[in-house]
Amino acid sequence: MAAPKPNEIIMIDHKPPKKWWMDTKPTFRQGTFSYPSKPKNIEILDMWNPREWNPVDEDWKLPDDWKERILEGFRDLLKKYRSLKVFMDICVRCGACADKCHYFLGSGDPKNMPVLRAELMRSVYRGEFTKAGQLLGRWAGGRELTYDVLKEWFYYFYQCTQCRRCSLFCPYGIDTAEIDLAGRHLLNLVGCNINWMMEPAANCFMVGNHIGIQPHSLKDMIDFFVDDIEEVTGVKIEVPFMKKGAEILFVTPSGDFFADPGTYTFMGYLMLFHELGLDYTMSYYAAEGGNFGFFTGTIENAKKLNAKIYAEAKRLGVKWILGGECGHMWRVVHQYMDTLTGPADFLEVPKSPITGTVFENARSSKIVHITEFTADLIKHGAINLDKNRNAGITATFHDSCNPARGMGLFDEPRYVVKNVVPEFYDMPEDTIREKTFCCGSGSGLNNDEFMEMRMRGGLPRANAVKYVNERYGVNTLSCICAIDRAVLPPLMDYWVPGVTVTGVHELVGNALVMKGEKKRTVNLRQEPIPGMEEEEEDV
Amino acid sequence: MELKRRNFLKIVGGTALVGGAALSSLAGGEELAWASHHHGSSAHGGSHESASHGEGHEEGIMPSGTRWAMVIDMRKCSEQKNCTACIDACNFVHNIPSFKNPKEEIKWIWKDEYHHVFTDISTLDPFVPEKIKKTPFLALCNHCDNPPCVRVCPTKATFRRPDGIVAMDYHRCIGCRFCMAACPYGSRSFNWLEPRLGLKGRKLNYEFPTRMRGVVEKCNFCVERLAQGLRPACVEACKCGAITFGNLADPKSEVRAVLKNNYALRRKPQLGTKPSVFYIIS
Amino acid sequence: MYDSGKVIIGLVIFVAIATFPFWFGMGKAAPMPEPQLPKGKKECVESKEFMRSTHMQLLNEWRDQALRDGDRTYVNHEGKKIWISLQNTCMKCHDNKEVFCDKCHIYANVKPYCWDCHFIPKESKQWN
Amino acid sequence: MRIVMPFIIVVGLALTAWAGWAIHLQGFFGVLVPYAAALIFVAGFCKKVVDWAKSPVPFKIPTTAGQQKSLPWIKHSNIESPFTTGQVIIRMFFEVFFFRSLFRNLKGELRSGPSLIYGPTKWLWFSAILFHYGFLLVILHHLRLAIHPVPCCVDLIDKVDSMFQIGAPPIYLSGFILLLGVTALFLRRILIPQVRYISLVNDYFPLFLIMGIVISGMLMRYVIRTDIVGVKALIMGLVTFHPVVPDGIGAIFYIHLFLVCCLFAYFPFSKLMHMGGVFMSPTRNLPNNNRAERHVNPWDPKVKLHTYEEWVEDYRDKLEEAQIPID
Repeated sequence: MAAPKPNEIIMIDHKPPKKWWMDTKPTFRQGTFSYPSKPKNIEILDMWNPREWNPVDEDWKLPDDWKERILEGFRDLLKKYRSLKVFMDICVRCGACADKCHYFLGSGDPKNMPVLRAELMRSVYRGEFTKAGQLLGRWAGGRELTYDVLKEWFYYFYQCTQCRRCSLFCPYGIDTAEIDLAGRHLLNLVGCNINWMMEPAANCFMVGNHIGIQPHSLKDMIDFFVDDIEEVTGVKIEVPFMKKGAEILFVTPSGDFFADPGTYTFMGYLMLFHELGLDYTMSYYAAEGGNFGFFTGTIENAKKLNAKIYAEAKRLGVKWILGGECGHMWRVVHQYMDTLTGPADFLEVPKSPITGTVFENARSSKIVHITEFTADLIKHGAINLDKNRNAGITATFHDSCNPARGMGLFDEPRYVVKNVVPEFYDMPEDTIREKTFCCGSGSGLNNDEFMEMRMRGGLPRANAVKYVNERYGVNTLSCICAIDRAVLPPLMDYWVPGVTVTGVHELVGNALVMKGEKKRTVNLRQEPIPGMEEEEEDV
Repeated sequence: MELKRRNFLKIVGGTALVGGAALSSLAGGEELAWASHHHGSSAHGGSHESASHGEGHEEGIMPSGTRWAMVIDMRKCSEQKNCTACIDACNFVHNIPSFKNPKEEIKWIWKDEYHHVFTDISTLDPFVPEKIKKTPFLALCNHCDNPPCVRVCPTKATFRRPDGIVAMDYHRCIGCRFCMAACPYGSRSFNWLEPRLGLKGRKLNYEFPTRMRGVVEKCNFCVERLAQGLRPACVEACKCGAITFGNLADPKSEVRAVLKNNYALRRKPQLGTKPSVFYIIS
Repeated sequence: MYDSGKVIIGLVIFVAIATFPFWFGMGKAAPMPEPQLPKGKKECVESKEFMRSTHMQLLNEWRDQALRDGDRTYVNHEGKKIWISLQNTCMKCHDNKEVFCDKCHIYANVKPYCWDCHFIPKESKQWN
Repeated sequence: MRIVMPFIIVVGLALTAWAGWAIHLQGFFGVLVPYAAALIFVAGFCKKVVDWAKSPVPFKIPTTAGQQKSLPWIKHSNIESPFTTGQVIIRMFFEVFFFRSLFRNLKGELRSGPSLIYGPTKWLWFSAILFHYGFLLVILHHLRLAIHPVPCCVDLIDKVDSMFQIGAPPIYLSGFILLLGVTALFLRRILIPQVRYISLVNDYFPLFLIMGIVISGMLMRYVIRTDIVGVKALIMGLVTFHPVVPDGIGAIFYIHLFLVCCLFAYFPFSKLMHMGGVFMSPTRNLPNNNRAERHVNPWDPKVKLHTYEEWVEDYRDKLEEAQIPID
């Protein structure tokens, strides 16, 4: 679906309307909401109220006891999550979060201010669960959970990418992602969920990757990669799958198998591992690092998907796990995995077989981020890199929200990128590292029907890219997230045409000097490398 | 620990205050020049004030109809060699501490050399009789008609009373010492030390308070005595009648009579401060 | 993960701070001070109630009136004229700071700087 | 209405206290209400915190605001992304005492181009600092009325606080700082359109209440004075559990006291609980050592996995055909 033109979108008024927020209802306008889940995906994941329905309809085909279900679920979450309970009580509505949200900046919709997004739920908490709210209603900031409130929840809880930029600026660390996850869980209880997260989750659960490519087809795709790598480098590599007793299990988001430019990043990993002679394996069963189940807010879904990684590591008998470039995968892997599906006591503390570095920071969960691994290699001089093969590239780096604010991974990828590209410029300080802006399409919102909001939400990110593009001639936006690689290209085309999106390991693959390789004239995208194409003609 | 606002101000506010007040003193300087010019011209034009009260004496006639002034007859004073009666009386009445170190000294009324007291005249005119050059002159606050110290004070701790006396409100003084920098006569002293240390063993006047450390002080023309209908302590103490005190605004007053019959000087007249203390030299 | 230990420690600290005044004196009563009034004197410059709540304000006004306006006469509510002077009016009757001023001032922890300059009547005979 | 109503309520509370004084209910407003308020405050606060604490922290979810601890040659940002408990304590110290997160605040502005401009904005932080530290100092200098003898530390605070002795009694700086802070917070709430839009009665009421307290307190100190010795006697009576109601304490004191009591009694049921909540926030009070130290979820959900065996059964033919090894 096409979004309106940039000049139409840019007419953004950040001033709230006259009518107070408790008196307004959302309009389900095409481009600003995602389509509901197909019933089969809900069934596969063993969730609630599978049915065909449409958010623009008056009737959402909810079960009769929808309100009780939600309130019961709400009470249950409050018992389970201190975060939610505290966050329901302590917000002082100072407004520090308001202009931190990319959706608010890009849409001006006041309910996209993190504080109001949370108030949608808090008002119900006060109205239904506190004495003052029950007695005084609005005078105590409370309201009843009505059909309209539920619709409002659906609209706005699926307009948050859980990027946690607001939580950074909140004086009490109130995390809208926590609230949004809780809200989505409650919506799930009555079957109000969106297909673009349910279907990938169902696919990951059943097949092992989010597109649902069956193992034998995946094998064929890997063979294509091997052919492509041979064509570019002249080196024939092998990709070990389901190899028992390998030292390392490599897990990456499955987006890297299917869609450009993630595929080039995937080729980068394969080349690197081949060059190192790494004893590793991948799995068709646990082929997905990303966790669409997490986005549903129903933690059981996250666990269903995440548990496959440790299970497979155990079955294959590997020593430790290496994780590819992925944003939300790493939120789950770093902050949840050990708790959710650990302990990984059958694995060993990760140790790089090449440099001997022990990854103490991963001593319990036994999973290392690929940029930690590669940065360590580069630091030890364990690989030969030739920046000139990335000639013509002036790169910047987009910190994906989850590795940024859920992990603190800032310097490792930058170190890698700076070692493989000739020129690197960071975007303005207030838009990178922990203050990074979301791509606008995270947490399962990277679907086509949501394009207008994606372009709006991506505006702050794109704008920062535009700044370095105009000032330093930056033409390449590197990132370490599969969703970024999928959604940033259309975002760049929309706001900053001419900027290429690439994974970090695509750049590594290009720069990597391999044993027995032929003269490289093209990069992994099979585009001629500036300054090297001439020589080929000579040969 | 005794934490006093003055100490605190010295530490914390020092920089800010210095900046601010330096500005105000600069501005004050300009105003001073303007004011004296203005005063002069209005005097020649015969303003309403001078017409009603002045009768030829143009300046500083307050609405109160009083302007206290003092005439020191050096002819009489210089005859009394080593007499310190007036100074002693003042020191006692106002509990003025004595500190040896000239930097820490507190002075209300004191004796100084001719060329210190009349700096300008002594440089302009080197042919002053030797006798006068050697005469110790009494110096004190001049209670100027146009006092620069009042203009620079950031807290209005020093102010001009309706009767012309330049008074100090020690409660308000924050010890910034801008007034000391502004006073062209060196009439003000700063309490570097606890004043009561300089009074040890002395006979005290329990009717009058002491000061506290960190404030500026100076001659007050004995306002507390004037309020009771008494003459200033120094005037009363002078045995030879060298000091005349009275209301300059009253044409029938003693000071006016003395000034009418004698040629009197004031200190640094070119500064336009218009002192209320007159000296009869010879 | 409940961290109940940390929460309990936190709450104990909170309760300790919040109830500090209750346990600080361990319930020891601090009787209301009884300042000694000057013997043989029946009335002050104003009524007892007025002086009790407003003496500081009166002194303030006196100070400005005497020092700044040069007017040393105060007319009280009964029309009586009083000579304005802390040293020579107030302290002539209230000639003992310890049994008068200090009683309440120490109780309420009010430490005006009067005595930095003005003589304490009793002390005045002793200190040098 | 959201603004006017809480204002009227606060005025009403003040009038209630005044009426109580006028009909000689000093015992009620001077003894019973303060005891009740203190009890509600302490017990309510504890109950709320215990209530929070009854829910576990299932996952370790710190918001990382700096470089994680990973490779030894990469500089670890140990306060913004703490790895150890000690580092968490430092992070919390900066949060609680210096409002670190608010200090980070930025203002985003959309200019034509389009171009989004960001710049630091410290007004909210500054107002909050004024307000909270003003309040803290005000509470501390009130201790002189609630403890006897007054210890030297309280005395010292008092001296610093009252260093401006322009008149008698000396000016308490803290009161003005608090008034400035609360006014700034109120003004930004009504002047910034977005903040006004999100504000509830729950936000205006405490602001008006605190304003009422500050104003009544200042009136009592500087304008409508009352017998401070009687006030101390009343308070000392309360804290020593020998309540007395001295005669001659003015209505202004009872108004001040009643508003304070209202604030304390309101505290545990309101957003003011952020005072306790800031310590309980899992995005701030947990170390970012997730992969190094395992965190346990006490209600770890049991889920039915799609196991390897089931998966193999689903795709056996295709796996065999593609010669993918099977267990």
